[in-house]
Amino acid sequence: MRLLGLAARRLAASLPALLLILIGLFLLLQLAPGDTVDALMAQMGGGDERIATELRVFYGLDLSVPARLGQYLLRLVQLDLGYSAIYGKPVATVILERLPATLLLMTASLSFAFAFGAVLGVVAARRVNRWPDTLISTLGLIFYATPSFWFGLMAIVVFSVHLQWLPAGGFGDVALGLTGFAAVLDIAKHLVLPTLTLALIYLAISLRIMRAAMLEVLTLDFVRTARAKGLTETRVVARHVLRNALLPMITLIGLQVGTMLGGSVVVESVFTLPGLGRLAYESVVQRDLNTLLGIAFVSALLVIAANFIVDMLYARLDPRISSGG
Amino acid sequence: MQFLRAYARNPAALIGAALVLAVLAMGLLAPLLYPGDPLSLAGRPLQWPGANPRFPLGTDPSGRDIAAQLFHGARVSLLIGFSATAIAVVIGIGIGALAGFYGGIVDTLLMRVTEAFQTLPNFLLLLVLVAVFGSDIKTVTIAIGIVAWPPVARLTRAEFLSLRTRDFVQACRLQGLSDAHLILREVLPNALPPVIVYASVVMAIAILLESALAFLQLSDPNVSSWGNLIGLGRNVLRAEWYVSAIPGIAILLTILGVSLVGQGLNDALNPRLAGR
Amino acid sequence: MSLLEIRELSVALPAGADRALALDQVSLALDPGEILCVVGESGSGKSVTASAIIGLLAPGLAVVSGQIMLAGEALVGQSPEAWRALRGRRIAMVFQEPMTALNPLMTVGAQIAEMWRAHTDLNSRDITAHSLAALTEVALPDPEGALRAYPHELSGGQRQRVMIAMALALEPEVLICDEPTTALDVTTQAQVLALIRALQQRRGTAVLFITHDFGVVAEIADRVAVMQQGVVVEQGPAATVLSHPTHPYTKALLAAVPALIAPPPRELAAGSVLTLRGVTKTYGSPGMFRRRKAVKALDAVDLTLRQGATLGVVGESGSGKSTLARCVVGLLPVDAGDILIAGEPLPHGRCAAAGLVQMVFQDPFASLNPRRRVGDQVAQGPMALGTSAAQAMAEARALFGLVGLEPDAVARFPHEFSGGQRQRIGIARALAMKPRVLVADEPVSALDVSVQAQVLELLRGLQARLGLSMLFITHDLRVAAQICDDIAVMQNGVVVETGPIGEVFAAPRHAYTRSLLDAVPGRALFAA
Amino acid sequence: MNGPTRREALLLAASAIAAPGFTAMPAFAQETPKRGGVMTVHFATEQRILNPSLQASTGVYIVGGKIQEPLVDLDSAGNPSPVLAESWESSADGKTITFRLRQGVTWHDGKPFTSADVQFTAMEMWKKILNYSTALQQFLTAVDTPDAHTAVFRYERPMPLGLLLRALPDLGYVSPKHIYEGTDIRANPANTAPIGTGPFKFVQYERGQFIIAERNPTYWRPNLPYLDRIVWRVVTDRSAAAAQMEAGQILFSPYSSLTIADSQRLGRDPRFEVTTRGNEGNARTNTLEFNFRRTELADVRVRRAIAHAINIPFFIENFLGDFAKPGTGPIPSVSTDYYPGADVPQYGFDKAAANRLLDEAGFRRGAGGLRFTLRLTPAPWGEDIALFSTYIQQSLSEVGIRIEIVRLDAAGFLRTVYREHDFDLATGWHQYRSDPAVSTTVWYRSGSPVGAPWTNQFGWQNDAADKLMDDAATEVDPVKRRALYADFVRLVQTELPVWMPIEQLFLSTFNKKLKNTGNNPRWASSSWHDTWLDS
Repeated sequence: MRLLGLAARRLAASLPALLLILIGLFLLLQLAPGDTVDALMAQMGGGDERIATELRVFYGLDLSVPARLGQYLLRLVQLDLGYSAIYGKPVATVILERLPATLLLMTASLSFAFAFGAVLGVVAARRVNRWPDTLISTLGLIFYATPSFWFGLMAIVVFSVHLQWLPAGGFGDVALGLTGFAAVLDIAKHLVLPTLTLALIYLAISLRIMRAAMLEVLTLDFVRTARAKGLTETRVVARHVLRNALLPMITLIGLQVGTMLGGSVVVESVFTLPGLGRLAYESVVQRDLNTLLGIAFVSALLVIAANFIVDMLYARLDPRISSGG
Repeated sequence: MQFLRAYARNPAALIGAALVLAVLAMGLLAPLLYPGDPLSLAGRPLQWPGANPRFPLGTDPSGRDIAAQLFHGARVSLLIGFSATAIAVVIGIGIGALAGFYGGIVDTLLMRVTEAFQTLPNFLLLLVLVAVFGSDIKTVTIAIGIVAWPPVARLTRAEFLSLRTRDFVQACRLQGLSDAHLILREVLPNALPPVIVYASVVMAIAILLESALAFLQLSDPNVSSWGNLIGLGRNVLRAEWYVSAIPGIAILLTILGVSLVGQGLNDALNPRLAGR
Repeated sequence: MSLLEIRELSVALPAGADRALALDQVSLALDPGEILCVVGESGSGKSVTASAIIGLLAPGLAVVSGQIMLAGEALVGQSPEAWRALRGRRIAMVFQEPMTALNPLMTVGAQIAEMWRAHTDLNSRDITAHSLAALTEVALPDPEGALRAYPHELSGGQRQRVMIAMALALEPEVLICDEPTTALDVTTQAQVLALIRALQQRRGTAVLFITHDFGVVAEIADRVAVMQQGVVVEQGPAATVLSHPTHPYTKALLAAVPALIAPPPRELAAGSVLTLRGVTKTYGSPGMFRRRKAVKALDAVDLTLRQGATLGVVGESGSGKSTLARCVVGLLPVDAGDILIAGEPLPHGRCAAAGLVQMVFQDPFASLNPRRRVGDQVAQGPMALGTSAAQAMAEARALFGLVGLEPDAVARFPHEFSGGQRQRIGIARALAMKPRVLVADEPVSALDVSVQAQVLELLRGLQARLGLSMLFITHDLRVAAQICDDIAVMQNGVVVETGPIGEVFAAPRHAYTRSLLDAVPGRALFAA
Repeated sequence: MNGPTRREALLLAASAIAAPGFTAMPAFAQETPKRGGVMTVHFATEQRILNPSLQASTGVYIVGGKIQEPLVDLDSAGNPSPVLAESWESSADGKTITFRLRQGVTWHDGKPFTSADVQFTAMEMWKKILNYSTALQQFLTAVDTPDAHTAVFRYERPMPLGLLLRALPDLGYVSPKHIYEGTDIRANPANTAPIGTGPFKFVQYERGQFIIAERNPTYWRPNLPYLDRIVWRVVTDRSAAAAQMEAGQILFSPYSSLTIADSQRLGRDPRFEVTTRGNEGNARTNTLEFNFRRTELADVRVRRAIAHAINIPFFIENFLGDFAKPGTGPIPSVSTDYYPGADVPQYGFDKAAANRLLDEAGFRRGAGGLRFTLRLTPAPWGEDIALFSTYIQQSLSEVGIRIEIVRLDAAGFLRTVYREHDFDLATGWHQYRSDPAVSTTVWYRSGSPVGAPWTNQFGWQNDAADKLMDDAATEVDPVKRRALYADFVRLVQTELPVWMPIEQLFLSTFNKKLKNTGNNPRWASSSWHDTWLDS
């Protein structure tokens, strides 16, 4: 019950931002040159004016902007995301089709970045200013500075073109008609490069944060207390430093879910993954307003959900939060 | 002076400064070394680096000299980086300062707007802005500035929140000084160092965002940006991968330089944390 | 042979520090069952001594010569593993800050249990039993509850008891206490000191007690070592050193300790300049989503500051005295009641209020803008009220002279000044506005005792010369005794007793006032 | 970028008839077809729907053309061949056309195929919704169904049988009435899960990933098809598609969907065949469109100067490779019936002439050698368009015209150029569809409604040209008609309202394991019932 209340509170607090986003995007896209029917005409390869006019009526584009905005919001209140002009399906269906790839990619990248970032950060902090630290920190900086799409392209050149170890793109080899474990393995193989590509910058960030947090925590009084107790350094780090140093890392996750979706636009484009990021890009190009707004809505929900999970984690890790709230 | 000395003690920061200066020099030397339009047809397309002594870095799919584009691209990347950062920092500081200094309803309103911007993935917003307002270099720069300000605002706000109740600010209140004085003379100078350090992050992000846009062929095609070159190279990636690889390394080194400078600034500004 | 012997120990500071050695040929000896107080001002090297003994010197510090012997065993040069086995088991330590010395994410029980886990093979049940016993011994009210509690659920005094229980868990031969009571309120400090003394006597532990406070020394020490700039300048039995110091530094330090007896009352003109009537302030109004417990920081406070007098407001942390100061200067709005300066409520306009009341802040490092010249910071107030820049700067220079600084120092930046000097600048800044009332919020608490004396002297002198009316907030009854004409004792937002300071100190009427006075350390020694 | 072939849309198969360039169809060594196997196909341009009776574009045919069937298709010689219609005849006045339908054909859901399906599709889809067909069928008044296997089309005005038969392979796909009747046709779920009579049955469509169709065991052609299954893999990234071709994950990539570099590379690889074979019906020209609202461009000397300034043979040789050739006008050389030959005004590369013409027009070089600046809006489809726009920019800067490329997405391009006319130069493709009257003269005829894409929105009007176009459209004598179009080409090549300097056919890339490929002029769109896979 308390959990539910907390979730509801988070949601309520995010509503104004969500509304701002939806209305802002709606109005912004009205200024774009061309509408979804123009995009459709281009896709169809032409057609006469009558078809265009009929399509505009069919998609409700003949109504005034405030009327359409009002309609959209009204439908949204009933949790109806509307109908996608370009895909010819309800937006909810279109998004649900694309969600798994993105979620999988984001979860994999985030876990990878978080886990390896934490480990590398700890190693660097334990050997601060010695060669392992220098090496890890330099790597972190280089990872941070690498444009993800470029890394993806180069990874394709190396691992797909020359070594031919991993597929260059896609989300699974449908032609093979795999099922069960083989299919999972196949998807995993397809996700290796995209995951690495997307995770790269987050790996750099989380290793940096982890290292800094470790160093920060290492200077705190209770660590000195722990040492004064005669604990081994390993135990000091494992029992006292690590958990405290994880707190900023967890905050980081919440902050990065939003940007990660943006990053997946590029990565999904490089690896031709059927995900939400590419859908977003396509819906912008195709002026598919309903789909774009739907994605904004879903991504906002994702961010809210991620922050909620972060809150939960934080409360579990930090007793001060749970008793204070 | 003391700051400079602290900065110069840090070898990584010096490497960073050297990288940034090198890119700057590339940009400044571009018109001397490669006079004329870097986008003009220079020779047969897709000549490998070294294959033709005239083109040490080869030619791209449109028959343009990659070296010339690389040098001219340095100007574009830095220009976009600096301008977009300036825009983001000005917006961010403005909003963050007002929200942090006044708190209450002002803070709530401004932070809701900031949240909205942060909830929407910034690259997505950038795509929309470019689709709506076109992709010439000015629009792209402004659009990047518009999507990059929220973290600056949050940082500034946090600094202002902690500084506005500091004793020296309170003392100034008691001296009868105006809010404008408090914000501009007392709080802002003390809030700036972390913001300046963060500006290097914004700049790195700005350069990355522009190159990602260019990679998707959504940036200004009339300037020789590194991202454009990577995007062009994508079509010939399998055989002529150098077209993408070369500008990618340039971006990497530039951002590396900017990050190192940022880190050096941070260490020099917060000596307590030096060596972290 | 002593239990713990420090022989000519020298510890180097990192290059670029203000001196080469943190410790210079320090020799100390500690016998079983003895409490040795190492006393000195900040920077004297007393904490470095403690760290060196336990083998946890801060990064950058290194022993360059000398030896530490524990029961005949040389410690300097031991392997890290040998040091580790020693720590907690044979030498234990209690730190200054109870708020940060415990891991916030672990229960108290788990943190105490680590002592046995690290050094013994006991099973969990035995460890729990031992932990409980340890907490019981330090007289925590609910030891079983405390085991399960997280540090933030305990008060500062309770945490310090946990720290002591933890330090003594394995019955170490040597206990090092690094300013263990400095962060505590005076009554809690008295209790903790008593506890340490009692435990030490019961177990015969040797205690090395680091402090800056001669009052505490007088309460607890068997022997005293006085340190200055990394050198032990004097050591000997407590009674001897305290009553017959030989080294001039020791003498100066002792002389700077303020007496608790108030000077005879001064002649003052009639009439009051500041009146508080029923002032009430509540923190933590319920928000939309987050319900906080409302705390009454001020509860119907009535006070009067006489013209030209100093009204001291004393109390422990949380008593509301700082809130009171901020309400009086208008930095915090009050919920109810009136604050009248010269019979009028404080005007809303910042400029109009500026000439009526000014404030001197506690922390000399936080109260000046580090990025602006100090002269500008003093002169900007009058300039905001319309004084020309040249005249304001001239006044600032004059004020600098008045507060005992070089007039030319106006062009310098805050970091070029020491804490005491900054506090002088803060006073100059307040005086520049020529206020009717000066509110001083713990103006000397952050200063070393010798500097403290100088600043108090300055304030007294200024008051005499300028006829200042001062509201003086402090937690230190000794300081209050030095400067106040009247005194108000606050507890939990309520003024429990007011009156001329001599009367209140001589014959406290309220039980709380009595307990405060009783808890002042070294009272017996420094009474005269 | 989004699909290069988004708009490389229409393959009005009729073009094949008028374009006998393909007649030298290579004779295949007769191998014994093998049964079975999965054919994987590159699907670069995902469409809103898959039903070819509702949308005429290559992206629909490439999938829907295997599942649904037209009344008529083209044989290997490019002649109409019966599919769902077994025979046809026209009344003497041309107002009644009767189709005898094939018997014993069933829909994939088991229901029989009847004339009611043809009637419903023609009246509700071809006449009302299907693009290009709405114009073709605008005078269709009714389809009578005297029996279950006869459909009689009745027209208000005469409909030449030849024209209809040319159009029907693309615009004559039949949809099942029992699925669509009484529903909102545009939103019918069968639009993305089509039900047809074709050799393959729709199985699954995962948007953004793949489409699967499997062998129809009850297909009316006995023992066909050979393939077990077709999988279309959605690969929008062209380089990735080439990689998948090389890895054998894709066996066929249609409609120039690979990058030029990859096409050339795969063409040298013995495992693959890169060819225009099977795309003979599908010629296009690159365009350079001038906006006459710009005073500079309204001057014919400036337009000619621009054409003179661009070295087309160099561009083709260095950027496009072997599969393109210089164009000579709006009617491409594959259209032998109407191609007037190269004997019309041409604008070869001649920088001096360009400079002279510009000087004569009064646009002398100013500061920095600059005459004036123009905005060039390239269509966002096709790598060659992007390359061409860059090349135009490079070339024109040599004669003192600065080009600013304005990059727009598809919707923005159509809106900006054809509705808002907010451009100076535009470049894209003109698709030639069998007869100049279908989709070529609209580029020149004045009076086109504002907003109609790929029509004369340039502000050019020439009464002589309008008259030539109108006369030719109604001229029944082929010889006279050919002469009229020759005059037309001569005139527009003189006036140059749109310059069409490059002629191309689409490329198909096959894995050579695939057999019986490219054996008709609209092969990628056709049903693949006889295609087989050599293991």
